[in-house]
Amino acid sequence: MSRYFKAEIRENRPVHTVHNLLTLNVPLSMPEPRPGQFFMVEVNKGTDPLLKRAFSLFRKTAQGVQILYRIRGKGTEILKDMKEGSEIEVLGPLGTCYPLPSGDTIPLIIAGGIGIASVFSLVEQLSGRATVFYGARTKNDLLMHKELKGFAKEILVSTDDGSAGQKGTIADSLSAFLSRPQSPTPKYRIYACGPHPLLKIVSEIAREFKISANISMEEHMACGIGACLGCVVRTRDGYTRVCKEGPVFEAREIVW
Amino acid sequence: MSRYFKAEIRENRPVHTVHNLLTLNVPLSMPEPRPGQFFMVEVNKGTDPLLKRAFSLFRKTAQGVQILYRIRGKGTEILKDMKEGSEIEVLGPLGTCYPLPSGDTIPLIIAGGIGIASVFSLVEQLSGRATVFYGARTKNDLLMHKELKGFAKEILVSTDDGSAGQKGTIADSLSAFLSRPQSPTPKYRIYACGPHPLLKIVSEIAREFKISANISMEEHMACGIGACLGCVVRTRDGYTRVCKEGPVFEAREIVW
Amino acid sequence: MTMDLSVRIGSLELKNPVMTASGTFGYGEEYAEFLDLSRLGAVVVKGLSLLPKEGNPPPRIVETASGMLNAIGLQNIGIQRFIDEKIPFLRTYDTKVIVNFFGDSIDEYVAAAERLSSVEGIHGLEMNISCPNKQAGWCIFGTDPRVTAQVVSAVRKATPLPLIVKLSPNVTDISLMAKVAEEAGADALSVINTLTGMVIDIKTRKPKLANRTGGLSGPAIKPVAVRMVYEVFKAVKVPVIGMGGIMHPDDAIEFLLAGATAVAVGTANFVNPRATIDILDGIMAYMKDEKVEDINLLRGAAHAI
Amino acid sequence: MTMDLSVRIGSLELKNPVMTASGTFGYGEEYAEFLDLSRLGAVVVKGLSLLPKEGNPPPRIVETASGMLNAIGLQNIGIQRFIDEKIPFLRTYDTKVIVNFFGDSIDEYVAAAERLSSVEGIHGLEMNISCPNKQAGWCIFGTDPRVTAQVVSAVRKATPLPLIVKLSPNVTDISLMAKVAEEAGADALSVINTLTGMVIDIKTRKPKLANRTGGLSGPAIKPVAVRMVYEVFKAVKVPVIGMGGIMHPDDAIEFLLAGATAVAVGTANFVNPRATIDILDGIMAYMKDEKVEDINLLRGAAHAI
Ligand SMILES: Cc1cc2nc3c(=O)[nH]c(=O)nc-3n(C[C@H](O)[C@H](O)[C@H](O)COP(=O)(O)OP(=O)(O)OC[C@H]3O[C@@H](n4cnc5c(N)ncnc54)[C@H](O)[C@@H]3O)c2cc1C
Ligand SMILES: Cc1cc2nc3c(=O)[nH]c(=O)nc-3n(C[C@H](O)[C@H](O)[C@H](O)COP(=O)(O)OP(=O)(O)OC[C@H]3O[C@@H](n4cnc5c(N)ncnc54)[C@H](O)[C@@H]3O)c2cc1C
Ligand SMILES: Cc1cc2nc3c(=O)[nH]c(=O)nc-3n(C[C@H](O)[C@H](O)[C@H](O)COP(=O)(O)O)c2cc1C
Ligand SMILES: Cc1cc2nc3c(=O)[nH]c(=O)nc-3n(C[C@H](O)[C@H](O)[C@H](O)COP(=O)(O)O)c2cc1C
Ligand code: FES
Ligand code: FES
Repeated sequence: MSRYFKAEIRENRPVHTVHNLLTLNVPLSMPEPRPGQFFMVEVNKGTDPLLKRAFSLFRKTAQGVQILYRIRGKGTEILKDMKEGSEIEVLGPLGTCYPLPSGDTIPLIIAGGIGIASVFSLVEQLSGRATVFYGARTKNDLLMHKELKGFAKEILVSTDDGSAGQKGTIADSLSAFLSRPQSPTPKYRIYACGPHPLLKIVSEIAREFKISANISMEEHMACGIGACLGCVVRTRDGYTRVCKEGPVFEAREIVW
Repeated sequence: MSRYFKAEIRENRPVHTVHNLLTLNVPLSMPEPRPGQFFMVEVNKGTDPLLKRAFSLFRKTAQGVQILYRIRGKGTEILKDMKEGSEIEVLGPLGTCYPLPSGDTIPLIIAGGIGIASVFSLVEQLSGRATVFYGARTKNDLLMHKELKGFAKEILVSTDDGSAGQKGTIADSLSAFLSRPQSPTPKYRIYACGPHPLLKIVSEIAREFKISANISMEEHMACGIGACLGCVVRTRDGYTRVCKEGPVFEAREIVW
Repeated sequence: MTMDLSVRIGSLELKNPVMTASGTFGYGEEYAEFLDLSRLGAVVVKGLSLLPKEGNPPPRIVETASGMLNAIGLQNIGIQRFIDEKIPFLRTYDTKVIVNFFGDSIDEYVAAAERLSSVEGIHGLEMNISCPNKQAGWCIFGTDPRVTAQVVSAVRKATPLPLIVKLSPNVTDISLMAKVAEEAGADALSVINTLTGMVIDIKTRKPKLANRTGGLSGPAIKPVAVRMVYEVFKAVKVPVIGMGGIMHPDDAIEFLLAGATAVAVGTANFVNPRATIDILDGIMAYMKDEKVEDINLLRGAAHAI
Repeated sequence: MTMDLSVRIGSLELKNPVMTASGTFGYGEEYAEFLDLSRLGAVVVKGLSLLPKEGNPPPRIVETASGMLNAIGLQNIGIQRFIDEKIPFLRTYDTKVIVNFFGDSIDEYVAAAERLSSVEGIHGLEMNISCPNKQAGWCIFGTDPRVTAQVVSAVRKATPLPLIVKLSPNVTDISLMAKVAEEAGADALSVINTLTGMVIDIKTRKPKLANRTGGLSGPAIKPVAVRMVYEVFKAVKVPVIGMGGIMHPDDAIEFLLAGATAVAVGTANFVNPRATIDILDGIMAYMKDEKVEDINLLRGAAHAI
């Protein structure tokens, strides 16, 4: 039962206008979570909302498991008001993780918006090796940018309005990066998390440049453990569960 | 709109193992509540539980409107966790009040258990005139006994186990009180709130001794303002709304 | 931006699509202290019968997850007292008054409709057919298509007023019932009435409602109601009034997109006596945000492929 | 106090009345890490068809007030892979394995039932008749009594295993459907499957589910489910398996009092993977408190007057 437990809320504080950082005190018996995995988190006691919410592992620190969430709908509205010291039910870690790059490979990590929550711990684990493409709407929407700097080799920021970094999308910036004349061409591996349209473009770029890519998909979930078949995406094998065979997939597997 | 407003929670503290005292900061435009009236109080934001809960006016002080509630089911479980400073929607004051006794009448006030919540402010308003029959299961279940002493002429306590006052029910104690030989027999008026079986016996005693009695009834409520016809009790006029024609009824009107 | 909120229910023009659901708004006067009734598209009053009706014994109400069951048993003061005591008050407001009514037999339905048709201040009738049919041995007028056709045709002949038929959701095929009511002469359809449910007290081991079963309303039933409005919109040409679990403006808009011409707010009135007005204001805000100039453009939009 | 929790579903004896609801417990193995499957009365697996089925496009799930809609579209690995890959695992547990199955035609139902009947480790069959009937022009096997009678009779002849028929709640008269299934040879009835519903996204103005409609489950539907179990219990002699919104022990007990012999836990598994065990423990605590020595004494107690 080590993947289903009650966790005490250590901290639940705003890190941005509409983003909170949640730190959970988890039991020792919980398996070690790996970058790309996620948790199903209870957001309230009654039956409305009914289902747990999926949140990526943001970081695991000495304090416990951290989750970075955007306050968006009913569930996160309630979650943000939960007090430190209260207990919530958690299921996890769940799903697949980002496969680590071999030693001679340069990891390119793409984070669109709240997608940073999923890849942050990967950047951390690759301490100093990863080039991060980080996109947000405005400068103000860049989350955890300062913290990220400590772990990344390089961060290429794009914003929609040009208020920080390049004006434009990270896909443009990735494309430009890969198109620079280089010889010999280094070996890359792409990791991406963000909105579906971004993931689709990143997958196309990866195919064009013949680079392996792992992308983290999202779909509405009920169980989180492969039982309900609710969270499928279309892959070459047909409809496949995001919570079990994903959330991290080989980009070439996905049928867009 | 002065009977529908948002009220800030001033205080929401335990006064007993499973009883809380809630103090609400109400707007000045709210009509003055009278003993016997009640409020419909929002207990949560989502839709489960869906309906507001009815609570009697316990007291109105300089701090605002006070409600004394027993933590019993889903609604009160959530209410007890509401923090000071948060705002809840309230409808009220609603329903009928206890008609005050004429100057030469001795008010006999019967409170069974949480029924004290409804009659406390009547005792207070009758400062020093009322004889109170207060029944509870054990000594430990007597709520606000000390506070009551300041306002009552006399308090006759009964407990089921004899741990305080008389062993037995307040109905026995009322019956004994009225059966004492007295001449001339004083003029009495009875006011009662408590569980239905108690109210029924009190009504019978009142009839036997030819004393007018006002009793406060309870029924499941949805709207609190007479629209849904959900809260009826049987009276001589047929099914009658507790929230509108009650909660305080002439005992002789009720068909048990 | 100018915005047109007016909608037509048969020959009746409502200034906006927000109505009250019968049985949840009393006779209107109970809510007059909380909102301006003149802002409403229409007020639909508690179901009336020719003679007063006592209703069921209590408890009549029980809460359920995101909903409630009621077994009021159609208690009402009867049509005559309604006309004498309630209509004069309602006539002082600039809104449409729709009278919900029912009978235990076809004759009673007809007599009620006739009596209501000659009263000034009544703008339309809503027939509740989710009630027991004594003539046909306690089946329900609203679940047997042949009986539905009979009773609606009979009432149709008895009244010149716009006639709304309120459908029961407790049927296999709501489109069929809708078509039957349309053919029998309904000018509009109300979708849906309550779903039949029961709650049992595990301490007493008895149903919590004295009547045993009751009607489920509130947010719990909204997905069923939206689906039924969507199906009925496909099946008929007459306007549909959508209801079932509307608490917020978004819910009302869902019904319009599913195909409703107007919406009725029920259980929400108990939770928030100003719910109708909040919903109306929210619909207007949505139209402004989405640059929708005429509310009728939203109707059935979810049917586009 | 000794307590007897065992119940009979036709010729099948369950050690206790707590089962899983099809489609909410995968093939059992997904939950094996969270609880001891041997403690369950029975495991009912995800609905199977003769050939694998791809299911509907996503989104397949949407949350509603105290419930959820699903439109999985009966995705499954097919009977052969189930037998090869899942049964060996399930056979290592001391519980009854009930296979939920369906077909697009009567022939497919019969073929599936035949194939499943000769497999060691399968103790009973549950027929899902809430699926489209291709032969009869896309009506539903579970809503037309004549078609229901036909398909159940055909399957009855094809299998010697205990046969449970799972009824759709989307009907006018659930007792009628129950009687039809009983007469056609069902050993037991599962009541209820999901209610059909829809949610519309007011931003995109389209239904949120790719399939447009889906099945409503969870606490929202419990009052309807309890009422239907209550009605079916009155109408038939065969045992009823109650389900629909059971989250807590109290909910399960309500179904027993309404007339269920056993209960199935569905959506609750998603919220709490140990829900079945918590419910079993809670039923035992209730029996102890209430001094009920045999669980069969609770059955239908709410029918007493
Ligand atoms: C694998 C995975 C990892 C995720 N990681 C994060 C994270 O690290 N930080 C974060 O802020 N959010 C994350 N999400 C999204 C998160 O699960 C919630 O969906 C989102 O926070 C909105 O929930 P809500 O309750 O506030 O909104 P509501 O409007 O109440 O949501 C209603 C329902 O829709 C579902 N839903 C809504 N939007 C989405 C979506 N985009 N994807 C899937 N389901 C959705 C909800 O889960 C819920 O069932 C993740 C989702 C998945 C599937
Ligand atoms: C006029 C009136 C005055 C009241 N005054 C007080 C008071 O001062 N203090 C206090 O503690 N309680 C009072 N009550 C009871 C109170 O309204 C709640 O019913 C009770 O607190 C239980 O609510 P819950 O949400 O905790 O229980 P739940 O189990 O969640 O209640 C479920 C539903 O049943 C209803 N319900 C349950 N028990 C009763 C009951 N005995 N009477 C009516 N409805 C019930 C609830 O209102 C709710 O709709 C009063 C009731 C009425 C009608
Ligand atoms: C307490 C109550 C009483 C009702 N009485 C009637 C009635 O008299 N006639 C009628 O046609 N519908 C009646 N209804 C049904 C409502 O008008 C409405 O169709 C149903 O409640 C669904 O809407 P809601 O979920 O918004 O409440 C009643 C509903 C409730 C909750
Ligand atoms: C995601 C999901 C998948 C389901 N799949 C099936 C199925 O394959 N066959 C079936 O007969 N019922 C299926 N059901 C219906 C359930 O078995 C059950 O009857 C229904 O959900 C009501 O119970 P609940 O409210 O406890 O979930 C499914 C339900 C859900 C939520
Ligand atoms: S969420 Fe249930 S299978 Fe993925
Ligand atoms: S609670 Fe609605 S009429 Fe009394």
